[in-house]
Amino acid sequence: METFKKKRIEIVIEALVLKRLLEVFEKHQVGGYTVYSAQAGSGKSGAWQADGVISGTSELRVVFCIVDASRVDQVLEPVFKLVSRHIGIVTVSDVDVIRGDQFV
Amino acid sequence: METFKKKRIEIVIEALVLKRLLEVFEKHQVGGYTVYSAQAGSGKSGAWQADGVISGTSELRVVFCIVDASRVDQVLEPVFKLVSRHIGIVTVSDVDVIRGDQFV
Amino acid sequence: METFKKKRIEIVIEALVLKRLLEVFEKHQVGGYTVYSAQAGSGKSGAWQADGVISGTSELRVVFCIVDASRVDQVLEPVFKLVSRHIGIVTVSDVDVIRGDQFV
Amino acid sequence: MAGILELAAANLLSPMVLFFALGLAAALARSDLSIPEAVAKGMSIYLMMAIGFKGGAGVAAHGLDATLGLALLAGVILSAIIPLVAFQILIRASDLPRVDAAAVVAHYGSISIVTFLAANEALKISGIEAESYMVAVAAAMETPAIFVGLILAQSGVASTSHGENGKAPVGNLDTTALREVVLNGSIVVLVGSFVIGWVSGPAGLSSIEPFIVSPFKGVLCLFLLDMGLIAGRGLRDGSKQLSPSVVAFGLYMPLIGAAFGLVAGLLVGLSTGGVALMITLSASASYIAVPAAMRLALPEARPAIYLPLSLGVTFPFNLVIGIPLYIALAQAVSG
Amino acid sequence: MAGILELAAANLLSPMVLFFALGLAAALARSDLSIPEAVAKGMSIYLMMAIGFKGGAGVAAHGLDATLGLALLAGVILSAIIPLVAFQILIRASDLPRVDAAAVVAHYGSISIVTFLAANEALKISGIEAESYMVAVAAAMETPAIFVGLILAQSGVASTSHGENGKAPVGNLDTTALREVVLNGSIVVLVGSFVIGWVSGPAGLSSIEPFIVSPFKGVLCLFLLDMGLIAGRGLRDGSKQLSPSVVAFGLYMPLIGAAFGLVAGLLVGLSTGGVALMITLSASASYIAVPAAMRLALPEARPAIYLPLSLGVTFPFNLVIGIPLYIALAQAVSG
Amino acid sequence: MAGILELAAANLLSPMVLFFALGLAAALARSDLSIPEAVAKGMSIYLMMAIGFKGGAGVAAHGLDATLGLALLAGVILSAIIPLVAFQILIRASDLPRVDAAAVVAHYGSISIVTFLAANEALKISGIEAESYMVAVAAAMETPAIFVGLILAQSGVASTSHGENGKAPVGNLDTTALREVVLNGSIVVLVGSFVIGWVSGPAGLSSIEPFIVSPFKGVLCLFLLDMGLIAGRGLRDGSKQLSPSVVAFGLYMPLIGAAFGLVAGLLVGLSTGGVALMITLSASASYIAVPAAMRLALPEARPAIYLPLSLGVTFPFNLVIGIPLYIALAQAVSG
Ligand SMILES: Nc1ncnc2c1ncn2[C@@H]1O[C@H](COP(=O)(O)O)[C@@H](O)[C@H]1O
Ligand SMILES: Nc1ncnc2c1ncn2[C@@H]1O[C@H](COP(=O)(O)O)[C@@H](O)[C@H]1O
Ligand SMILES: Nc1ncnc2c1ncn2[C@@H]1O[C@H](COP(=O)(O)O)[C@@H](O)[C@H]1O
Ligand code: NA
Ligand code: NA
Ligand code: NA
Repeated sequence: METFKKKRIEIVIEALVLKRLLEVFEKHQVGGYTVYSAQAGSGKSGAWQADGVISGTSELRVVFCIVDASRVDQVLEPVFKLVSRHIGIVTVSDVDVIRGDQFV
Repeated sequence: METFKKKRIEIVIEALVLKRLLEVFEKHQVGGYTVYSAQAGSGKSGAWQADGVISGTSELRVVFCIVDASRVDQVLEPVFKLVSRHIGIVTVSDVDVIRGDQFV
Repeated sequence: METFKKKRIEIVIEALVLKRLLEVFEKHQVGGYTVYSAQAGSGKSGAWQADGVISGTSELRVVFCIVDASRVDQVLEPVFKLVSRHIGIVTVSDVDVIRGDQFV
Repeated sequence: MAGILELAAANLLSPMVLFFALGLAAALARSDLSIPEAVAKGMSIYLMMAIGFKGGAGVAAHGLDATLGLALLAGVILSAIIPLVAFQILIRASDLPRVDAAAVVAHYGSISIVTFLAANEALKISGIEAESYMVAVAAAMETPAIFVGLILAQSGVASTSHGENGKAPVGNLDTTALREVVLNGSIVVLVGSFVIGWVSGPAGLSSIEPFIVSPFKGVLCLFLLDMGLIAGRGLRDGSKQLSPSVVAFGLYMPLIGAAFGLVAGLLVGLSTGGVALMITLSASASYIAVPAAMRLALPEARPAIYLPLSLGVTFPFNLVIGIPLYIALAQAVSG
Repeated sequence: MAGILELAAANLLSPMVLFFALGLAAALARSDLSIPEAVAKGMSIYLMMAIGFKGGAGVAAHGLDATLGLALLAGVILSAIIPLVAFQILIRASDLPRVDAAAVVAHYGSISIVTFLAANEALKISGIEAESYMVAVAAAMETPAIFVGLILAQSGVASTSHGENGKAPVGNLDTTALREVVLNGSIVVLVGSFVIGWVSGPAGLSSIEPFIVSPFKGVLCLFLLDMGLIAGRGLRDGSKQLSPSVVAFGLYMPLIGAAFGLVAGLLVGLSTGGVALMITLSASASYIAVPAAMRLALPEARPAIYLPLSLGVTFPFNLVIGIPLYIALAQAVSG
Repeated sequence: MAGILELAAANLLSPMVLFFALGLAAALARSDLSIPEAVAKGMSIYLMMAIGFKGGAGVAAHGLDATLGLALLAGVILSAIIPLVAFQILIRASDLPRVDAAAVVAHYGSISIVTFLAANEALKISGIEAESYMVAVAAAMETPAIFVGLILAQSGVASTSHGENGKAPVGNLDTTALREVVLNGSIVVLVGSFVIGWVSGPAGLSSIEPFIVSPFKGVLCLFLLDMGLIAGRGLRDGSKQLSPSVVAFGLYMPLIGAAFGLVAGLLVGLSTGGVALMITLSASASYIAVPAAMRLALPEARPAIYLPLSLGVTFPFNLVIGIPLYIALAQAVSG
């Protein structure tokens, strides 16, 4: 099948800040995204684990969005600005999609 | 370590349709797959969120399977046919694995 | 934005063995990782599903860590040794990150 | 008349309605309050198990009423006829495509179990008894509407814009999907618990009463908090897609359904409480079994129409205004 | 004899057994019914907490029986001996590799807490009292079998095809794994709650009775629904891997274990109820602590053998047929 | 004096404290015991709902005390003043950066609802009544401290090393964050349930009593098990980051807060029970609303400092030693 090259931006971010990240997406007209829950992790800020926690403080979410390569920088900049103030990381990778017009 | 090049097909699909997707996998003898739950998302069909929902209607799942490049098209076609009737997306990317014979 | 090339190691492993995997990470000074729960899957060892299960025996976790390409082999070897004794798989792929010094 | 208003006022200030309102308000104010999915599903299973078991144990205790068969039959017929009527109305009153209209009306033929539970509680407060097998009637009404909805969609597919470009035929309900619809988890728990309650009888009931009877209403309140949250979220995000004519349908259709239920309840010869429940079932709209079936068998229909309509418009209408009205109606007519 | 049949019939129609059957049927019919993992785990913790606390409070209330120490010792010995006997049988009766056989028999030396709970409820219905410290005996029997199983696997490793190609030695139970086995969450809650119940006594019990006593049986029913679902799924997917001889083992081994438990219970001098529970513990097979330990320390053994065997064959056998039989046996012998 | 010791001993051996200790011990021993996140959140919502509803129903039953307004006002003032005092102490006593110190003291101005619940239970055991609106005072004390903490952080930003390299200004509480802080899910449930309890009154309460009253204490025990696990994990991982001077602050600060609460309670003219609760609220430190607000508005402050301090040091101190002390204090002074 014919495929089109796109970029996948993946962000790990603390759950409490997710709302703001999604607002950034909306502002920059990201066409779609998917969020899932991380269950544990470790990084500069130490290790954490979601089980049993009630404050939401130490929960993290993973968000990925598929965008066109031409728009990566435009999205990446405000996302990175947000994430770098908080707990989290950002990565970018290559993916192929089937309908190119769906991911802009 | 020596590694082998394979393809990773990742599918976001509404939870109710997961069973059918796995039937497609079985029919096309996909050797393995992993499913996890998305917690929220947004796309052409609007935004959704799993928390508190009781009907299962607005839940989505993410499924990935590692297959040999030679089999991508064969799997992709029926998968894409299914997904395009429902809510969801399909992406393909490159991965390296250690035991090549494990992912056919 | 300027980005740096790194490697993403992703491991699917049975939940009970997660602790040992993280000990391997610690021993090899992996700078960070993220864990999430898989909900269902299938592989050489058959199909499984987490719903309703109480023993933890048939739960799987997905762990990914972003490391520098120079360290992939060093991490991969003990990880693969652990995983190959248990239920699970290992894949490696390319990602770009913004702050290169963060992922060593 | 004073009776209705009093009942309505009492209903409005009941913890059930107030917790629903709290959830609605929290969602509209964009609070981050949310009930974990697992807890919501757990409560849903609990409610099905409890109501089914109590119904079955009731049948075991009071014996089988001669009207049970008739009531079940009436339920199946109502579930099939209401969508047909609703479709004729909706297709004229709104500009929804046929596929969306067919999906919507399937919800109105089927039932909302939480509305049924709330009506049960309201009856209890008013000291009115009802036939315990009415929960079996509720179960019988769950699915027929789905098939009617799918047939309506099928018959109209050529005339819609969705089916044109060579896609698979809509309303394609193969045997796999059929089994999935009929063996929907919540229906299995409801019917299974009814049978278990019947078999194990009052002795069985009393052994698990502190779990399924005593805390029941409290759990229902917490569940209604969750439903308020979901309804509020649905209204917040979905309000753009719901035209005024569709919203209006969500408000008057329950009354039309209620009229059918009233007639059926009287014909079958139910008690006052039974009539009130039959009206409530007919007036209520599904938000579990039918949406799931529509996603499987009619993916072309937009959930952003039918979900907020059922959960955000008709459900609160029934909860707040409908239930006291239906009880008053049943009392007036069958008293 | 009429007594056994009556007890068996009553047991068969109890809500507990019927909910298990509902789950089993739903899974075999491929219904999408499922209990969320978090809810299942929450119920599991609740059951451990409740049974542990009640046992401890019972000991505080009735004082320490002189036989407690003996009963604990008997439990540890049974847990260690039963796997040895079972191994000799299984290795002859089936063609399972040694590693799989060793893993299987470890399950039969250990215990199933839900079987124990169901036996407790059946005793209550029959009006038979039992020593409250039997829950401590249950806890004591959880782990010894694990070590015996690992030793059996170790001794046989050279002769299996799994250990050949230079892999790490099987049954490699280092101190980390040892701690994980002993500090398994469910054992910690069970033992911890027993101690807390003991320390806080009847006053403590009465303060949380509406949480851990009254709704207990209802929660157990819901939990059994879940176990039915899992057992059904296991049988559906795993039935190809279970040979008839292995399935047969899952049916006669509980009876052999029961015989050991009977002798031990009589030697220790337990009451009729206590003997019935000792038999039940010996006859039951683990599906929480042992599978987890096997995955950690004996990953070569196939869970597709031992899980469906314990959960899908032996557990239902004990629930439906075993428990009334064991109670009748205890009554006949120690009455 | 004998009274205090007796109360302290009874408290120490209460199921609540023992379950907390079990969780703590399990975490420190690295057991894999954990309460699923969804269950923990569900229990948290349940506790808020129950305590709010009971408080509201109590106000409906006993009428509005003239002191309610005063008590609310006192609560707001305490919540604002305690952080100011605490900040002066902490900045001198430790070498924490201003931003971290500001975040820490915000926790001590705000309150811990579980500490409040435990104090309520201890009062009940001692047979001491308290004003039912104290839960409203608890709600009123949740947030003012947050704003004071942010102002303290702001005023000190130039002098910290964290704010130097051109980052966004700290303590940047825009209207979105403001709403998020005020509409925090747990506060919404607490206040909403209070209002619902008030509106639906004793009749409403009795209809859901078997859910929100009877099992309450048992759920609290299970919740404390979870809090023990989290506290233990926090101490295990975070102990390196907590200097002795900061740990000491976590132990003496509750006593300073208690003194403020005592004075305020007496000035307002509360009953003995009310004074004890006012002391407890002032002495307790938040671990839900404040940490969440700090992550949003003051991400520079390290959660690895304030979370284990509040949950692992001050919470157990209050639970084990503080509560009996505060009750004895209230009795001595206002008796
Ligand atoms: N561009 C995207 N990036 C990541 N996930 C997406 C994207 N588009 C859609 N999705 C996911 O796929 C689901 C269905 O998409 P759609 O069918 O476009 O509504 C969404 O709810 C998201 O979870
Ligand atoms: N080809 C694959 N693609 C994606 N996930 C896989 C694949 N093979 C195995 N897995 C995952 O890894 C788990 C263990 O695999 P296995 O050890 O092969 O049974 C499976 O249950 C899946 O969750
Ligand atoms: N190298 C890494 N690989 C994968 N996930 C990471 C990595 N570093 C950080 N993370 C994730 O991002 C979270 C926050 O990272 P940090 O801000 O570095 O503490 C961690 O808790 C992990 O879940
Ligand atoms: Na209806
Ligand atoms: Na046994
Ligand atoms: Na305070």
